[in-house]
Amino acid sequence: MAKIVGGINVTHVPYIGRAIAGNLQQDAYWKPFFDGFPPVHAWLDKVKPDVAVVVYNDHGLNFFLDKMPTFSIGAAAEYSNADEGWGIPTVAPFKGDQDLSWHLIDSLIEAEFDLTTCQEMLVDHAFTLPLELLWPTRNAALRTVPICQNTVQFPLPSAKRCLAFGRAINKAIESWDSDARVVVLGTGGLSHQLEGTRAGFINKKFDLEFMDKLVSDPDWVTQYSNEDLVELTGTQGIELLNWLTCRGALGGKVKAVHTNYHIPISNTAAGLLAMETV
Amino acid sequence: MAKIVGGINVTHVPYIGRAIAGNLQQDAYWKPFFDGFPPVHAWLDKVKPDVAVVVYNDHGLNFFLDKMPTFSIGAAAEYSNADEGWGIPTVAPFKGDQDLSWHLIDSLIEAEFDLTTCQEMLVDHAFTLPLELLWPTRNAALRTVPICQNTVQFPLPSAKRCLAFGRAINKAIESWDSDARVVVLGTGGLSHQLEGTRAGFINKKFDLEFMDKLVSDPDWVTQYSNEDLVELTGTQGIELLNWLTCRGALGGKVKAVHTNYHIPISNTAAGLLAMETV
Amino acid sequence: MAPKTKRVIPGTTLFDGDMARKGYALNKMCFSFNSEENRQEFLKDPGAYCDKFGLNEQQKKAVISLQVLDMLAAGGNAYFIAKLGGIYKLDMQDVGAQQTGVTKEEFQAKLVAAGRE
Amino acid sequence: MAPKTKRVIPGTTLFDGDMARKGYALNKMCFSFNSEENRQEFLKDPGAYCDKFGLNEQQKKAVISLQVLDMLAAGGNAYFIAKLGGIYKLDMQDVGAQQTGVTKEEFQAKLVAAGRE
Ligand SMILES: [Fe+3]
Ligand SMILES: [Fe+3]
Repeated sequence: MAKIVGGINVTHVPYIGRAIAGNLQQDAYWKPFFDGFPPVHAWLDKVKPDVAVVVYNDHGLNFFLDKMPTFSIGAAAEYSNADEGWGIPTVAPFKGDQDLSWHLIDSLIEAEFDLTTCQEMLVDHAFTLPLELLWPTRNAALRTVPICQNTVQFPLPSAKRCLAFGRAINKAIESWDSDARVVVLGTGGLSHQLEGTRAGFINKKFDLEFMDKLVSDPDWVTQYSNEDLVELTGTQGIELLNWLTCRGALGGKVKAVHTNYHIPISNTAAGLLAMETV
Repeated sequence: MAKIVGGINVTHVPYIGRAIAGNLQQDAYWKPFFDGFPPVHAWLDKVKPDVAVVVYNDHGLNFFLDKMPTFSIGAAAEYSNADEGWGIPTVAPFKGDQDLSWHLIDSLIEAEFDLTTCQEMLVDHAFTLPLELLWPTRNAALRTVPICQNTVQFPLPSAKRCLAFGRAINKAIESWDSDARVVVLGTGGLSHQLEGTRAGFINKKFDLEFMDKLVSDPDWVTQYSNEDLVELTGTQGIELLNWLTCRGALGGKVKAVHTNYHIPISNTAAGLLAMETV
Repeated sequence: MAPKTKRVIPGTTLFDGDMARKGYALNKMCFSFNSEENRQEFLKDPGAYCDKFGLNEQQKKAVISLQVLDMLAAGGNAYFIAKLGGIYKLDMQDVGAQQTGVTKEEFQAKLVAAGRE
Repeated sequence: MAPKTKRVIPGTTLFDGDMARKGYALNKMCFSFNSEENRQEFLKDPGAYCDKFGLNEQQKKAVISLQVLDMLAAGGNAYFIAKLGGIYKLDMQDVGAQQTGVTKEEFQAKLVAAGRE
């Protein structure tokens, strides 16, 4: 059976795309952010995942409001990035893992998650940038499965539903008849708000507690409604739901391998949390 | 609060479109089928619904396999029909009910159904023909909400999941702050199989028992897996899942108002079952 | 990876992930037949139209010879294949007869008989 | 129908069904800005491009005057509006400064301060 080696939660601000393209990693603005990654690179070198399951949210590239799924999953041989309209560079396609995609689809629909299945799927910065950050030299052998959650249009799935979804993903991966080593990513957050007169809102205190609790007691998050989470973390801070699903996918106990937290990248509190399954 | 007056389950074979367009209702081939409807028309005249919630499956008009939802719901002001490629006439658009659509979306996502929401949606023969059959003179005041279930690509939602989905629709409609009278439709079936060397398969015995049990004990259906149901009713007979969701949406007890069952229309056992809430 | 055990239903192949994956290009081509313009383009040169959608040889051969069982074996889905059938004005009883190796009249008689049981 | 009671979050409007319904045409136009060709067509005649997507007067005025708070009030979604911002090379700190009525430097300073708390 497949082995889940651990999970990594990481911010996905589009602006990072320009820093990577421009090689700005050691500039004063970017250094505190990019310096968070080498310990995670070292851990990935050690645990050597073959597949990355990436839990993220689309920002209007693959999905429009004419067909807006709560939970969707890719089942393609390859995933292309494309022009998102805000001027960040388009990166090369990523390899899929159709065996795992269909195993997840079969398992998750049986577990009563009402997926939208995507045999073609464009992946936006929320999928590509975390992979670029975690494998700065492209790992051409790495296979991927995109899992997309609606954090754009209310009503969103609740924290409770996302954690249960993550736990069902855990069961599914663990029942996959394969010798693959799987890492799960959750992307976005932490606190930020792009729109309205509260634009620029950040909540360091909550973010730090959230990162802590995510490791030790993820059910803690489910005390909050999505309205609570927006109030606490901003309209885009709610992307922490992707972190929660990723955490659920790691199963019962994990230990933190490395964390980093830096304010600001663009308008965002940039978090990084790598966890190993125990 | 809104009132659910009852529900109607009815076949949706594309071929019916040609019979309606050609005024063939009294031809020998069509008469046993069309003669099933006048008692249901009389019942509709009595219960006077303002809104029809239509549970059906798309056959490759609005959805392709690039974005294939398990459960989707329309939230548009109007729903257009379009060319489906098999030469049946295209009919005029149907009016939406956006208040009910969004109330359903809010309620159903809270109840942990992972909907795909559609602010634009083409509706195919499985939506249009039942409405044409039930209101042969177009009721221009009738508002509609399309709810679409995947019966095309396995894995499909289980009978158990569909019945629970229907029951959640029931709760949602009953909590809708409106004086509207709502009828629920479930379309498709009954037994038929279009493809493979078993094409033409029909199971009258099962269909008749199914229609009976649907009224008195819908949970009876949940003893069957979807594979069982395909074996019993054919690859397209599985559209009976739409009937089951419709039945769930009617709540606890119903009484049959009228039934009709005729073999064959095209390759299909054509069923009709009108139920009143009690 | 060990093959999953699948439910066997006589004369029937479920359109599941394995089939959906195999048939994607074929079904995508058939989905394009919702448009009259595309249907006309197909009719002008079926082979070129198949190539445009990246069909493999098995799929292309099945399409050009209009063999429904072969299209199904190549991953075709019944609903999408029906759109191709529509181009040639084949109805569901033509398609049923072809797949079961009987005449249309025989196929229809079998359906009528099912109603008498 | 009685209005639902909604959670009030200061300085924040949730993009919910009511907003999604109100803003559909505006967001659909902004979704089209994923294509460079469409961005160029918009720039040639923004008013005509708005009309093509059926924007109402409130939406059109907000787009042409590039007032983000007005676009939000007209049902715009932040992610889709950002694609319009991209056409004018506005980054998220320009947009944040505009909405909060401060200079970009002041907006940035506020963000940096949030990291020191
Ligand atoms: Fe984001
Ligand atoms: Fe059908």
